[in-house]
Parts: sequence; structure tokens; C-alpha cells
Amino acid sequence: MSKGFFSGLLATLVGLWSFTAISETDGVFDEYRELMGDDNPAIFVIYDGEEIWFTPAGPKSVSLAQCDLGLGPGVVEGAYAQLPRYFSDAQRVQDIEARLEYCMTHLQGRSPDKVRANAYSQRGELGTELEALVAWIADQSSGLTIAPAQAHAKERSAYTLGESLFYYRAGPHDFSCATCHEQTGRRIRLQALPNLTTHQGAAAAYSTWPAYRVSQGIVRTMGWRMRDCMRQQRMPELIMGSEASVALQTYLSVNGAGGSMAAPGLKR
Amino acid sequence: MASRIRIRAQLKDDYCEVKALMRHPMETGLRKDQSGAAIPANFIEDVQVVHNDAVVMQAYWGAAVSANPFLGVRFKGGAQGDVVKIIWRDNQGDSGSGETTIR
Amino acid sequence: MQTIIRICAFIIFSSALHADEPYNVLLNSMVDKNFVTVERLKQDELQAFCSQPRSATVDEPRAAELREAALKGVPTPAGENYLGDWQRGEKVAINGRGLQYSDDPDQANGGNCYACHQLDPTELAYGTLGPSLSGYGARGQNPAMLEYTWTKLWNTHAYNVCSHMPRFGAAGILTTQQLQDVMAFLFDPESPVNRPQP
Amino acid sequence: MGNWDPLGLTRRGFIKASSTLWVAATLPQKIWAATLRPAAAFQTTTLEATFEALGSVPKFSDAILFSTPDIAENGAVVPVKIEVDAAALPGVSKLYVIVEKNPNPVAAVFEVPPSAQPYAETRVKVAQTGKLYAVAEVDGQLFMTEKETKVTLGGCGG
Repeated sequence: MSKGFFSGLLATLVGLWSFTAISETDGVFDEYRELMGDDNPAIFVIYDGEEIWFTPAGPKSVSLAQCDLGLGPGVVEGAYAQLPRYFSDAQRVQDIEARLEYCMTHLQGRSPDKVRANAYSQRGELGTELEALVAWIADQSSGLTIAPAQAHAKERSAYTLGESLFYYRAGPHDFSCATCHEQTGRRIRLQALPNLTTHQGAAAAYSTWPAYRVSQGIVRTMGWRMRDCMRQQRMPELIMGSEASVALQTYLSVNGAGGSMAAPGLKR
Repeated sequence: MASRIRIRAQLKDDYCEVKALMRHPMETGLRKDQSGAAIPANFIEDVQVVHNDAVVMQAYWGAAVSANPFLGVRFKGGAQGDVVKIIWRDNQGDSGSGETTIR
Repeated sequence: MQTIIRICAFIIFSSALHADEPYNVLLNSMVDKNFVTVERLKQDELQAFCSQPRSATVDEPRAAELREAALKGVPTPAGENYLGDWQRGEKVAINGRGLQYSDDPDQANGGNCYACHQLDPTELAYGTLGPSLSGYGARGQNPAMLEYTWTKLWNTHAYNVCSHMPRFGAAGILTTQQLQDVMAFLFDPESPVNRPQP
Repeated sequence: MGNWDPLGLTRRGFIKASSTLWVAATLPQKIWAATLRPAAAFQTTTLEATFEALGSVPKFSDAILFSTPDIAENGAVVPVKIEVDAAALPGVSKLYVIVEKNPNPVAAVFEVPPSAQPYAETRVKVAQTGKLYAVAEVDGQLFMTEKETKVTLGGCGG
């Protein structure tokens, strides 16, 4: 019987039913969200994730139950809220996706390329193992305070790097993250844009990813969110769990520190 | 195989409110996958809500019902502890069911 | 084709001034995808200069040089013909695609103006990163106003260094014809931009 | 706050329970085939053809409370709720959700036995901005109310 079940269920109830809306919405979709209520299909994906965590897989046919997410082997509850963080075995700062890739390759013997190739659902697919794992792991931090580790020098330099990446303008459109996420109360078309340089904006955004996206019918991770934003900035493809992705997530989580996790969220 | 239906049954002043989420892609047959091939139509056609073996709602759905469909139903005469069961069948002959007790 | 040539020219001749660390990290964190390559990560002088918060203090002399260079690079359309067809211009303003690795490189690029600006006052889905342009035509079509708007679209840094509006002309995102159509969408009295407020 | 009580079993227990129910899903035929799926209604492609398939053009009635958002953040999932004032319009046996500009306007049909309230809530796909109709049937007579829902180009337009 999975140890985390009951605490998971409690966290699920708290997480899914603390409805979260990006604070900067100017009410355009309040009626829509109110009618949507809080019945979040992510609940199914969370159960999948838990099952996958305990199922032996990969060439070594080993489960992820001994994977260390930063709080000790197999400790899942509360782990997501303290990421990204430095891992001495990997010698680098990792987000949840880089950390899962590390466990999948070292514990299960899978090849990194294969893990990365199947990380995110392609069009028409209905959720990958990684997306389900991240949904469950994030749910296990639901309601807990966002507290990314910043004690290690590399964790602090990840934050500084994240900030410089946040303002890095390049590509045919000269876009950077700041183009859209540096001001409060702005939007692209009807899409509210959180100001990620502020505590409130960063907390509202960081706490609600991963999220069930109604437009795709699946749970999407923060890593995917970074990649897809870069795509729309007209940049090349961001590698899952890469240094740039982790640094940007560190910038977000530190800016949002003190907020409370409420993932998986329910989003467009 | 994780659960494919979540049901909540709550007694309100003079009716029992049932809320359910079903895990189903509800494919219209018009969507294409990454390689450009059409994804075949696959959607729930029938849903039955049963209270103590009596049907309190019979729904027929088309492909326009959203993915991972939600259903809200209200019926009279439910008591705490009664069993509410939901069964769905889709156009490919697959089916799913689940039940809960009224709170 | 003309756009593609100009994009390549734009990238090649832009002297690659890297703020080293982010560039190198990005180079190791990204891979080419379809027609979009890591070549796009190289910054030109303007991008490097503008990779800073909007509130940062500006090196005025350097900004003036960049503004001058931007202004000099703006071509005047043949015969000073600034206005094209507003119906086509509207499509360019609505189209949010173009130059993403998920886009078809053979399709014309969009301008995605609605992403940041209000235009047709009856259209709900508009952005607020840029000012509302509804009723822009009321400014009249005198040469100075046409030239100002044309230059602003071609290379916004000719007036406002480190603006966050893309350099639609200078970066080869839109063709001269597309820009003339967008100008018509802004100026033509028949255009929905200039319809009375709802 | 509602609770999602999976029968109070452990998660693994729950799976076993719901799979055994799978067998029980083959209910006695009499309950299951009580009515037939209105296949014709699901085939129509225009509003007129839809009303024809249902039997007549419904009369407007304000006894039908139809909740839908004026603006949908995304057309893939639009919440709809139909609540009929049973005093004003008694004897409702069927409820329809119709989306005028969908390839097939009929999205969902709800058969409501006497023991149920004339109420139904679900989420439907709305292809483009247009009218949504809630239709109620009372012994062969059709009543309806309509609401417009705007479906906007979400996200960053890319």
C-alpha cells in the first residue's frame, strides 16, 4: 500500500479545491472560471503518477521509489516546494524534470535521450509518464510554502543566471521573457500576464504549474511551459531540465518564495 | 490502470447533487496527431446514473462533450449512505463505471 | 523570398556582441528545431544593449548612436507610397504566426498586432502591452505622420531605443507590401480601426 | 468543500473495487435499454435540421435557466448548466444542449425521469462564437432559451 496515499489524498483535496487564478486577470474570464468550478481532471493524472512511481521500469526494472528528490530517497511529500535545488550526486542544480531524468537513468538504467524524447505529450497524445509523475509529485506539495533552496553557491548563481536570461533579448522579434512578464496588469490578447519580477506575480504563476490545460485535456509541466514560451519567442527548442530552463525556474521560484503551492492548477 | 471515474454525491436541502468526472479523450475524429494521421472518433455515447438500482439520469452524448467530461445531476429521494453508481459506454464499445455513497 | 534574404542579411551583419554567460548557457540548453537554429541566440548590438529592465538607467550617448543607426536604416517605400490595402492589413494584424519552429516557413509571417494593441474597437481580444491604436486614422494622412508611423513599424528603435515592439521591417518579419497594408489598416477611414467606438 | 471519497478504500483497493464493478457494469438489459440513443439528432449539421429532427421549432420559455459564460477562455471546454423552474414548466422529460455553429449542433441529450430534477450540467466544445440553446421537452412539446458565447483566440495568438 503506497505510504503517501492518505496524505496524498488530503493534499489533493486541499490543492485542487483551492482554486487559483492568476491575480492579474481583469475579470474577463471570472464568469467562465466560476462556472467551471473546481472539478479538475488532473485528479486522474495524479493517480497515474503515483502508480508509475511505484512500478518497476527501464532496463534494470526498478521503480523510482528510491529516487531522492532532495528530502531523502523516496521522500515525495513536500519535495516539489523546495525545488529547484543543488544535488551533490549530479553536481548541479536540478528542477523536478532534470531530477526525474537523473533517477530514470541512474536507478532504472534508461537512456537520457529516450527519456527526453518522450518527456512531453506530442499533439494528440494524452499524457506522458513524466507529466503524470510531475502531477503527482507537485500534488504532494500542494498547500505547502514555496521554499526553493538558496543555501548553496550554485543555487544562488542559478538565480542570477535566471535573472539575466529573463532579460536576454534575441531572435527576429527581439523578445525576452521581460517583454511580456515585467509589467503588472498587462495582457496579450485576453491572456493575463503575471509580472514575474514581483513576489505576487511569480507566486501566482509558479504555484499553479504543473497544470491541467483544458485546451489540450492533459497536465503540462513548468518545463514544458518554459519550452513553449521560448517557441513563441521565436527561439530554438529548450531542452528539458537544461541549465537555462532550471535557472529560469529558480528565478521564478525564488521570486515566488513564501507563496503556497496549489498545483496541479486548472488553466486554459 | 488507474480509476476512470470520480464521483461526489452530496445531500442538499431537498435533492441529492451528483458531480462526476470521467476520464475519456472524447475524440471527435477531426483531430490529427503529430504525424498528421487522423485520430479516430472515440467519445462516450451513453451515461447512466443509477440510485439504488433505479435510473435517475440517462444521458446521450455526442463528440462535442469536452474531454475528461464532467456531469452534474440532481435527483430526489436519496438518503445518506445510499449508493450512487455511474456507468458510461463509448462508441468503441469501451465502458467504465464507479460508485460512491451519498454524504 | 525577399524576407528570407533580409533576415539572413540582418543576422549575418549584426555584429555578434554576446553577453557571454547567458549566450553560452542558452547555446548548451537549446537545440535546432525545424528551420529555427541556435544561430538566433546570437545578439546584435541593439539586443545586447537592450537586455535590461525597462527601469534600468540608459547610457544616453550609446542610445543616441543606436537610434541614429536605426533611423538611417529605414527605407522610404517606392514613390512614397505608404498605404496598401486595409483588408489585407487586417489579416496581417490578426495573424499571430510566423518564424516559430511550429510554423510553416513557406507561409507569410503575421504581425500579431492584436497581441499587444487594441485596433478595431469592437474586437474584444486585444492586448494591452502597447497603447490602443483605435481611431488612429484621425491623426490625418500628412506626410510627417505617414513617415513617422512607417518608421515606427520598420524599426521602432529609430524613435524609442529598447522599445519591446519587434523591428517588423528591419528584422525582415514583414515585407514592404505587408507593412503598406498594415499602414492602410491604421489610416484608411474605411478600416474597422477607425469605426466609431461601440 | 465536497469530498471525493473513493469508497474509503486504499487507492489500490479502489482499483480492485472499480474493476470488479466492471463486471457488474453489464446491468440487467431492462434498465440499460430503457431508451434509445437519438442517433438522428446527433447527425444533423444545421440548426433547422436539428429542430426538425427533434420534432418542431421550440418556443421560447423563461422557465429555463441556462448558465453559460459570455466569453469562453477556451472553446474546447465551455461549462453549461440547465436548470428548469419545475413550477413554471412542469413535466420536463428531456433536456438538450445545442451549439448552433458546431459541425453537429446537438452536443448532449439528458433524459430526466420523474425522480430527477430537470437539471443538467456538463462542459461542451464550442467551435466558434455563436448561440447556445437549452431545449426542454414536455410530453412532445419543445421549449428553449438561448445564450451567446464568445469564443476568443486564446493565448498569444501563435
